[in-house]
Amino acid sequence: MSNTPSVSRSVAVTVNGTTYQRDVAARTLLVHFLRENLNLTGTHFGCDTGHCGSCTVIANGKLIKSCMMLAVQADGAQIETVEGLAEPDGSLSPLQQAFSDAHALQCGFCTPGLMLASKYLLEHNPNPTEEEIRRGIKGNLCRCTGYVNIVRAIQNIAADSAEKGDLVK
Amino acid sequence: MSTVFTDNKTDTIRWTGKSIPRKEDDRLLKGQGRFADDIRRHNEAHVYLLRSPYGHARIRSIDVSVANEAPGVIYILTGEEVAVLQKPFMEIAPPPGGLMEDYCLAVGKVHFMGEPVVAILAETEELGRDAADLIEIDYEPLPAVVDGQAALQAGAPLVHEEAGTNVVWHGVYDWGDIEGSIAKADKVVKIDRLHFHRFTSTPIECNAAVVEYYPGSGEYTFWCNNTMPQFAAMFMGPALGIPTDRLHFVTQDIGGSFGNKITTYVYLTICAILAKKSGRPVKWTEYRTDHILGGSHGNERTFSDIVVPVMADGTILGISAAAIDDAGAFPRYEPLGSVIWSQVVPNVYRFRDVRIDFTQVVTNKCPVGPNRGYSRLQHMWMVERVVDIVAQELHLDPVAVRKQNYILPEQMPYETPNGCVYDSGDYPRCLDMALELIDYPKWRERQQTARGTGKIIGIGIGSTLDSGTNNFGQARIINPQLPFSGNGEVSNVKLDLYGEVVVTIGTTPQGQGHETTAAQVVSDILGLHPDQVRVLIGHDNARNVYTGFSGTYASQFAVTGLGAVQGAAEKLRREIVQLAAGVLQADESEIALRDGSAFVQGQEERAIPFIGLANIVFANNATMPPGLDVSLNCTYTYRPPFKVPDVEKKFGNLTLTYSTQIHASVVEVDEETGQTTILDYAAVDDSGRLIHPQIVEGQVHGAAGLGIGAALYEALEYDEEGQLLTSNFYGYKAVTAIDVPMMKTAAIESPSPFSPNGAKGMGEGGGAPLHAICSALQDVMRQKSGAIIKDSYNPSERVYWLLQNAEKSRQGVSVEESGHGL
Amino acid sequence: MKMTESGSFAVRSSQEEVLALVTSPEFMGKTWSDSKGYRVTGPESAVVDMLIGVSHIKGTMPTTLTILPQEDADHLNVRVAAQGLGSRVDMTLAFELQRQAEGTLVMWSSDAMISGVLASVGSGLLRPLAKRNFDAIVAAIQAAIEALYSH
Amino acid sequence: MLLKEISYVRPHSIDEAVALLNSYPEAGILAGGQSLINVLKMRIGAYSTLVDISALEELKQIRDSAEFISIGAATTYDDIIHSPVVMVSRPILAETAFRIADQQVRNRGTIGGNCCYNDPTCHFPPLLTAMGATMQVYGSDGMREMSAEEFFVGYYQTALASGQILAGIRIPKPKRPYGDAFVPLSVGGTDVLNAVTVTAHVELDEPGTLTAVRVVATGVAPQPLRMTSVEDFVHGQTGQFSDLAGAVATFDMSSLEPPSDVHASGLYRRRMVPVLARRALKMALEQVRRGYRE
Repeated sequence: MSNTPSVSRSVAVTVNGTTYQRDVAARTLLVHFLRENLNLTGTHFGCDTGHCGSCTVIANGKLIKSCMMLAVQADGAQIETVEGLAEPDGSLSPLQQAFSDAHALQCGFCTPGLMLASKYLLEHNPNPTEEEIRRGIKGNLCRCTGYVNIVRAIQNIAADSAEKGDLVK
Repeated sequence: MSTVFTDNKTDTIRWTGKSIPRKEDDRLLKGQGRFADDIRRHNEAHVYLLRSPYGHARIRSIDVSVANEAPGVIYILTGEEVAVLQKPFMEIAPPPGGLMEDYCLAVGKVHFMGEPVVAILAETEELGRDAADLIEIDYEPLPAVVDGQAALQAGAPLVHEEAGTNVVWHGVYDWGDIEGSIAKADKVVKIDRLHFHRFTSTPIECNAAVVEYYPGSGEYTFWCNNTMPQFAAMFMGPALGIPTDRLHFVTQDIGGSFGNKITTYVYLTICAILAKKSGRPVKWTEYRTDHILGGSHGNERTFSDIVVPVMADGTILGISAAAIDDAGAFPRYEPLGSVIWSQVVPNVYRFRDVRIDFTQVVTNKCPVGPNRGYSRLQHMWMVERVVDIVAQELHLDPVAVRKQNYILPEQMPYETPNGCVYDSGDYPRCLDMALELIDYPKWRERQQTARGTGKIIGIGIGSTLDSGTNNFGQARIINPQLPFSGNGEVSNVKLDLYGEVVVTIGTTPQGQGHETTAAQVVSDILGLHPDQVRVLIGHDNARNVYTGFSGTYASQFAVTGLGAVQGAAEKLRREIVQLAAGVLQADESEIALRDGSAFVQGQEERAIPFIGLANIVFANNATMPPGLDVSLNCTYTYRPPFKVPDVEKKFGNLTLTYSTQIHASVVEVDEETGQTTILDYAAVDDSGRLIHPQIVEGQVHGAAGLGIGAALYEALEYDEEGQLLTSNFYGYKAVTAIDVPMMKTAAIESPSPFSPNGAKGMGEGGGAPLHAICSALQDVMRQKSGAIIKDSYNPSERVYWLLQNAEKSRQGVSVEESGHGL
Repeated sequence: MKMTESGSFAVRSSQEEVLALVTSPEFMGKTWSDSKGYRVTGPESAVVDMLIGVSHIKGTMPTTLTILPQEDADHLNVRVAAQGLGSRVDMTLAFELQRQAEGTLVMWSSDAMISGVLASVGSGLLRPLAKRNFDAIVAAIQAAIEALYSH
Repeated sequence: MLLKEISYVRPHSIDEAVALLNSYPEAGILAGGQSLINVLKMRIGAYSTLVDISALEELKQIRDSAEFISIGAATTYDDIIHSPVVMVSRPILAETAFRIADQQVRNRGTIGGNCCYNDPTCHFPPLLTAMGATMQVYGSDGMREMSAEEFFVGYYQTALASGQILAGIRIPKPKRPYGDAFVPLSVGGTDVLNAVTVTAHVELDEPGTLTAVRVVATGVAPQPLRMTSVEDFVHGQTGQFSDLAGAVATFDMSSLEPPSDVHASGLYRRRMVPVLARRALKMALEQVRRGYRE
């Protein structure tokens, strides 16, 4: 089988359950692919060095920064972005509601990335300590909240799910 | 604080004062916000900016011939062409600062690393970037000046030869009788130098714009995230030689600004030129490195020759100092910072005799611009440093010295030495609350038990004011020719065709929840649920109302923005009542409003819904009760009661409201490494009457978070050649979730007697964490080496050297016995 | 970022021979180490496509060498200007040739300024790397002079 | 953020990866990309072809044997953190990996990438050096092994020749009580950037004396630096050894020429070495004394 390098490729990427078939340049970052090719502008970028975490998505079950992955690497992947978080009827998910209730967002720019980071954290650790929460969102910079209410939102939802005995959706 | 109040007069629910769910949240949580970079226009082209690698260099030549032929290149703009197409931007300063020429691209030479030199318009961002690699620029590097004090020295490289000096503005502020207080003081504390470092709030959303030019009307539309568009227009119109009404700004969701997005007019001008040249909508996306290199930095300020007359009991009589403010390469919002600090001359203290010799200079660094706490935090930091140094050197308790010197609640409203009026507040009570929140006695004990463990505990206080709602007349102290004074914001509240309540304002919210708080205010006045009020966000000068001061900056929305909303809603209420009274054939005094209907009190079946009223006015006006002149479309401009300051004496009321922020911090320093850990942190604020307590608390958290970052981790550091060594988030270590503690907050409410709603502007926070952490580190040094904290930035290494070489830090600090009383 | 370096080496060639070499753009272009190629662009100048970097960070920097007019027979300055990788290098390389009983003592010093991405990203680490690159260049010049002598 | 045009290929085997690497000039290996993609964004990257090994299962295995743990080079930090094998046999690997960057980076960044990048702030070069690890280098002539010390050559430099791939790392499993400690001095916040690190490893032999002592500093020299005089001083002491200051004093700190940069001055880095060395040794010795990690 000939397997030669190429400057562009055809990829099939499934985002929030919808499969998109696109030709994409090898140099295109996944974040640009989501925003420009798929018009999913809820995934943001706030830096150019992989530090801010605004471009965070979940790819094949793993929390990642979509500015440090090429779109061609996402061929065949299942991607989850902020646009897929709400309930099917359009209402806020418990996690989104917890963010709103705790005033865990101000300008809302870093929020999509932070919610995905929080979701991932809670899926892997439904009852995190404050330290674990802070470690869990360390890859997401927020300049508005001082992180206080974000940590609280995650604590609140963890406490809620512990009460209800169910895992975070 | 989340109780629902009931207004006795109208028997309607009071929404203000309550932390209702934010109207903004739903879309932001779903990724449906509309941020500047989310905007797309058909057939748009992309701008890539090639920036200077040098801090200071002459441009010998630029060769774009190869790049011009590169795939996808549409147009390449250089400074040479800009100098023809653009007049230099207006300067706020009189000469010499006013002589400095500022263009949107470097003309003739580059003045700072990151200055745009060539703008490439291409079919895609990547192709523009590719073409940039093909541009050859021949530079002649010049010696750079990167320090404010050095910029003043004879023979220093000139950033702007055309000005003949690096001085932007110089003035002496002299109030009271500093010589007299030095003569009568028991002691005089002298400090040779204090340095407030350069940092920036760096909102996570960088700048971005889509700009379109319509040849038919000569109008430019800017979909952008500039946070003071009419300020931008004031610079751009004359520069482009067009009336400012041809500049149509549209802002929607903005991903943070903290002041940093005010001065983007330079970039918007590049886009405007390219849009007109190419006939295409042009899109500019800034990335983090661009933003840190060429966005907007906070003012760096060096204080020297600080002289503090003090009585033996710790009463501070005054301060004399020289301040050198480093504005970077171009005074783009400056030299306003040279006067804005004087809103808080004595900070929270009673001393009356002050002399500050203030000089602002240009250097080969990124231009500064407003940055959360703008210009006041530098000054208040100096004052707080003075208080702690006085306490340490006179062997007094820093808490006691503060209380000894605080302006007292019974003195409110309090006129400061330069004529500012502190509206209300209770500083001692806020300090007590902050100390209680951290359990001050406990930490004083722990401090003792920690001795000898290699860890030193320090407790610090930062007392500050957040002055909100500028009197722009203060600009005349800088330049008497400037036609500014007062302030104002405008709002329109109307019933739409089908009775919907629609609110517009000229502000540019970036997380402060204007949609929510405006809806709260309107709901109270019109008897609605906030869900029934639609607030059109953003500044859109073709759609929304605005004034020359519109925008979101200077901690003013709660006063100016909500003041305007309140006025407009009250006007609309009067019209609704008039119309309903006419329709329902009742007396106006009998009409009440509830849930989108007007009704006769006590006879609720005599009612007409808003849709009915709107129908009469907009589509059925032959049925209008005779003699009525109502539009149901009401605009109100709120103007704070300001006067023009006395320019000669530099005296006048410069700010309407003063929020209080008293912070207490507990830090632990690892003696062997200098690493500082925050063990406890409390912030007490008094923002007058709270419209939405949760939003106010959120602002307190945010300001504290940024301040903690700046105090310990974040600095914009240049080398001697003007190379920015911290130009991305690898070098610029924006504070992460791990290093901001779970701060404790509390609030008191001292309503402002001057604002329309008792609220005070807030949100900037006055830099309290910088003061509080420096204060805590001073407390560490007091136990150990007696070193003096002279810099606002104290990373581990600096703390380490302070512990190692205390003597060096103590050089230039002395306590002199005054002749009197000895 | 500024970097200054200096050193000296002795060669068996005479001062005149050394001077003839180091004032030749052909020689300087050829000798400049780690290059992809060079071309002489004038009687005093050459452009060398320098390969720079380590590991992931690597690239070509077109580097212009200009031999500056000599003030006297003992001194020679070469201006070096390189551009690439979002960065610039501006350097003056000064040679002082001292006649010795047997051959010539070549004393050299360099004064370099690095600007742009490499300076702000590499900062401290760049220094040892740049020094290594530079030492290699000087060693190559020395070796080339020696090699010529032995022929 | 805007990369140069680049070619991309995803090989199906390590052999194919090596073949591709040797067939295309300026080809480089893309694994997790958590450093490389950032370098490419700045357009200071060397490669025009990327050979993506991130999906090669054969490079992602963590295998346990009597003598060694073998970790495939494309194993992510997160996989190391959650590996039962690592947790049982060399938990320091997981503890150290946990301090790298953040969850997102740990989900993609690989141990092989960390080693090949060999930035002086990287976590694994000193750790693997202190653990006496072996690097498995795969090229067109097959597999070759070298010690970690041989592998880490200088700032950003390794002994990998062009056309070679780091395939895996073998980490010995001590047969005696042992202790491991990785002590970083992070600047700019908690676990943000390691200006200096010291890693210590000690083992306790049958007669109760300390052996296999390795103390490694980074951030102060081009390669992970063995502090051999300290090692020699500690070697042969009893498990109760406590003269940490004495041990560390044997090392001539003035011989170090650490780099100065915006993160930390050379002098500060140098001063931190003895501090961190004492702390690392203390932690490692406490573990040994508790029979920990036996």
